[in-house]
Amino acid sequence: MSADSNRPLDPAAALDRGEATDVVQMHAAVQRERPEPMEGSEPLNLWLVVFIAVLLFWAGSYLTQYSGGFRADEFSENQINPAPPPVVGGSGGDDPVTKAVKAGTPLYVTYCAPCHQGDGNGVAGQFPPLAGSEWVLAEGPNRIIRIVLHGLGGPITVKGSTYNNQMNAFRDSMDDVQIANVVTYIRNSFGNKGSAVSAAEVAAIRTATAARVDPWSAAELEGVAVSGGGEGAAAPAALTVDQIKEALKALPAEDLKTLLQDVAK
Amino acid sequence: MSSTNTLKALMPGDVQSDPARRAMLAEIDASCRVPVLFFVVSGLMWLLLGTLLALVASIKLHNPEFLAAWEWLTFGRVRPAHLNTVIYGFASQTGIGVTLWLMCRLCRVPFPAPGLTTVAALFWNLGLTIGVVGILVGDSTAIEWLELPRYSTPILFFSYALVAVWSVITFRLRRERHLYVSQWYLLAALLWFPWLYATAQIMLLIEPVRGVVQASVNWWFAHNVLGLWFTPIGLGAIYYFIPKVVGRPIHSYYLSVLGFWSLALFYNWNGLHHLIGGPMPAWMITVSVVASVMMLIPVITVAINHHFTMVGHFGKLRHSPTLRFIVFGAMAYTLTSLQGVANSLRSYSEIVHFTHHTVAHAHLGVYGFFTMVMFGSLYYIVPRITQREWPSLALISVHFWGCALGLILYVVPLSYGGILQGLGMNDASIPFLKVVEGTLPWLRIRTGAGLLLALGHVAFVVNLGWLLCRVFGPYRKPVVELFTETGTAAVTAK
Amino acid sequence: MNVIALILLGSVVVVPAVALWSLHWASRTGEFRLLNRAALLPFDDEEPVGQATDQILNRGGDRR
Amino acid sequence: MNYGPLLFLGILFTLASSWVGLVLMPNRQLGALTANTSTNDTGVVVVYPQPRHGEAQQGAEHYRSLGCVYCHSQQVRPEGFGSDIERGWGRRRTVSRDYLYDKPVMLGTSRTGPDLTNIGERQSSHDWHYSHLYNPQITSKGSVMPPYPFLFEKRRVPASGPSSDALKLSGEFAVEDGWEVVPRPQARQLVEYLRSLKTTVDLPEAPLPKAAAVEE
Repeated sequence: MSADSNRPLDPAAALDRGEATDVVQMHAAVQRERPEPMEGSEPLNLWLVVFIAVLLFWAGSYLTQYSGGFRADEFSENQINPAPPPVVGGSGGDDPVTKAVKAGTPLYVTYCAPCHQGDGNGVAGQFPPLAGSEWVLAEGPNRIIRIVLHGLGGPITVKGSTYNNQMNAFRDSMDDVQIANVVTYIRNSFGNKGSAVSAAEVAAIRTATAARVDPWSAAELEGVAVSGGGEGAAAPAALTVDQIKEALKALPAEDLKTLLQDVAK
Repeated sequence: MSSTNTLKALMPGDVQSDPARRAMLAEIDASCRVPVLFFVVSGLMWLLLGTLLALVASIKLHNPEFLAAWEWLTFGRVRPAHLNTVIYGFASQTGIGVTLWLMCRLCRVPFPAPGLTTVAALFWNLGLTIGVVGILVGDSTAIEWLELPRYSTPILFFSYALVAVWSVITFRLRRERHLYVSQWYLLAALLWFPWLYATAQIMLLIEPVRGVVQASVNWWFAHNVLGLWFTPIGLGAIYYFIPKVVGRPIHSYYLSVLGFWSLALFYNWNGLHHLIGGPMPAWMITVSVVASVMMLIPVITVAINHHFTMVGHFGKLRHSPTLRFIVFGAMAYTLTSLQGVANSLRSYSEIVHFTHHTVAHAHLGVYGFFTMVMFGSLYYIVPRITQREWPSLALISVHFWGCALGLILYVVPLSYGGILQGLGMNDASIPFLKVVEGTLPWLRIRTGAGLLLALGHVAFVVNLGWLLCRVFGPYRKPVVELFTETGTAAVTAK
Repeated sequence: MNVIALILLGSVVVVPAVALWSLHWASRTGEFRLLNRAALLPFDDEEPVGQATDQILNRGGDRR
Repeated sequence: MNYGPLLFLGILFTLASSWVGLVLMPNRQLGALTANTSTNDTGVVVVYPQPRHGEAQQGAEHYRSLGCVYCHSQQVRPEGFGSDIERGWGRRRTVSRDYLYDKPVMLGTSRTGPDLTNIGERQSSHDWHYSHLYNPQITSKGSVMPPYPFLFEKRRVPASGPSSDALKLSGEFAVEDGWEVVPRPQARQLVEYLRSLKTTVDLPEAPLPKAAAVEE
């Protein structure tokens, strides 16, 4: 305590408004009390100390076990007991449909569900339903594969309602196996019951329509046979000779060679 | 009575009753009157604005069309504007005000730079106004807890530097050799905050580090604003006001020491538990998980210490507004910390991360703990620095019950709804929109709770405004007769 | 062995050592003496130990 | 604890510890991370990730400014931790390298809306994004996402005929005859950014799951 505080200070100077001159009266305003004396510097409780020791032990063991060796490229805390490598659609019965549906699920969720919704019912007026759709359930998958490969534009009638929107092309996003799986999934989910689609079918259509850039229109697809066609024979009837020629010109030389070999076979 | 005398004997001679002593206390209170009131009043203005923004954001979450046509009122701008007004406008300013007063009282020195600090407060509000407007017009940095645009932060930092420097100088000038627990916490907060803030500014806004290191710095900072800025100020206030109001020293010094150092050691490692499951190397998250669990030590220690100080005095909650708010805050601190420990466990975080549960948890911490403690402190401090009593007891009750019930109604349903939301999200067979739909009732309850909180805030601001009107009016004595009957009467009778 | 692991392991040794030393220092220099003094710091003449303050709510009944 | 300097040193030391541990160490470990170079199945050399340019980068600024990060995360949790992968939010977890060029990194802490890490892969249609931004109820009925009408311009159909990028609105969202709604540049840039969000490249520390050979 410094010396000057022993000198009585002028209370009026202490208060900048200077309204209260009597310090006792001033502080009376803030004095409201009831007696209750106590004091304490209790020692630590033994149980608390034990508890802390247990926590510290846990901390040490957790830190050693789940730190991934303090490596910058180890993102899983479980590297001591690594999870089995994820395999999409691994086992699940011998039935090819079940297998394909399983493998198609994540693909559907990723690529299709944003528009056609998780339950396959689409959005009224915007995105057509897949559940019970005549386009999906056609006897053969020729049209639906084409739609998935190159997308679809312009008006289309599904289950009696007309939709006019633009669907993406997925030829670069998914390979033949994946498209086969996702189409099989669509044809066998939301109450749909259709045949499985093989990667070979997709590959054939992909090759046959390799030159296509624009999305299909419903009218064009009407001209495509719903089923049938095999290796190389899937060329749609709607194509004119000129279109085929142009498509062949657009093909890279190597692809053209393979195509010709395939046709020769 | 004898034990009181024993205690008095332990106090230094100059603490004992003499006019100089009284005059000094009066001088201390008067010295920080202007800066503290300035910080507190402007803080409360920000609180009102923040409450309004919160209500808008809350309504938008269940009525997305609400005020959707204006770009500057879109959810993604109102929400950060709310966060920054309440954190840097209300909580920080009120916290600084309370810190200044506590520092001066405990150091036994009048505040050395009231004028300069008031100027600092002006600048703080200026910087914040620029920053919040910046967020609304689209200059938010989108870094959580640090959204204020770059051009506003130097002003804030300058202002903070002025405040902190003078608070630390006050600490250096102390006329009392002994340090009380609150002083440890307050000094720590004053020193920790600039380090945090400067580091985050430099590494995120001025010269951003690469890739996810930003996330690491971000959460180190954001969690520490809570842990190393608000928590120590709040705990410092609790450590001061519980003993002060019940008239009895804190239960155990050793628990205080243990609580302080374990908090200092563990809290600052907590931040990265916000990134569990995220793209960070496993060790960083594991370290934070461990540190979060270790927070049990300071939390339990402090809870024991406060509880045993209160034991036998809970009846006083009925009569003391300060004690009500402070004890509510202390309990909320324990609860929110335990909830925080649970949230940081990997298995639990898997469910509640990314959900509204986290939002409820944050409000239990910043509101239930810190804000309530600040309210309690203000009920004690304001009459002492203004020499006026609170004009309306009814408004105090409205304030307390509005805030307390509002907070419970906010936290409990939203925590529960958040868990349901998390369970739903983790079940891939439930479409995402169904999960969203499931959160709507809880979000509506939240808006209702927000209205209750707003009611409490308005009651408080009206009461304070009323009190301040009396300050600027002529001095009136009746306050004494109004509220004391044992106190003054007994003292003068002796 | 990684640098971080080394630092962590090192701090496991260094931190408790520093803590022990500072405890020893503290007890030697009397930091733990007169704890009561520190505990009494919030109290002053106006608001002494043993007197509850701030009792303003719900007093109406008592007064009448 | 009456000795100020000791208190001061202790306060600084404790914060310094986590500053070193959670700020400097991560920066040391990850600050020098570089893009990964690999060769894909078809023999093409792939460098990943790549910085964003042009419209996509401008779109990132709108994403930041509009506060999308408060409802949408950009991180995919690992297989077996949450259901991010089952939900199709990504085919692999995200790791540090995926965010190499992001400024700021908008990982997000809330999923009021779905994760957007891989939205460019999941939904590449411009039309879908425009409709969704214009009013989320068009594409996702029941969504709590706010509409962003200010990103679009409602104008008279010009004499030259309707614009190619005018929104295809029908039903309750349709505009009067002779009017059309077209995206403003902000909407265009934002959609370019969203379409650029993809994590479809293998990384050594986070390989894509191998599709099981289903067709025999």
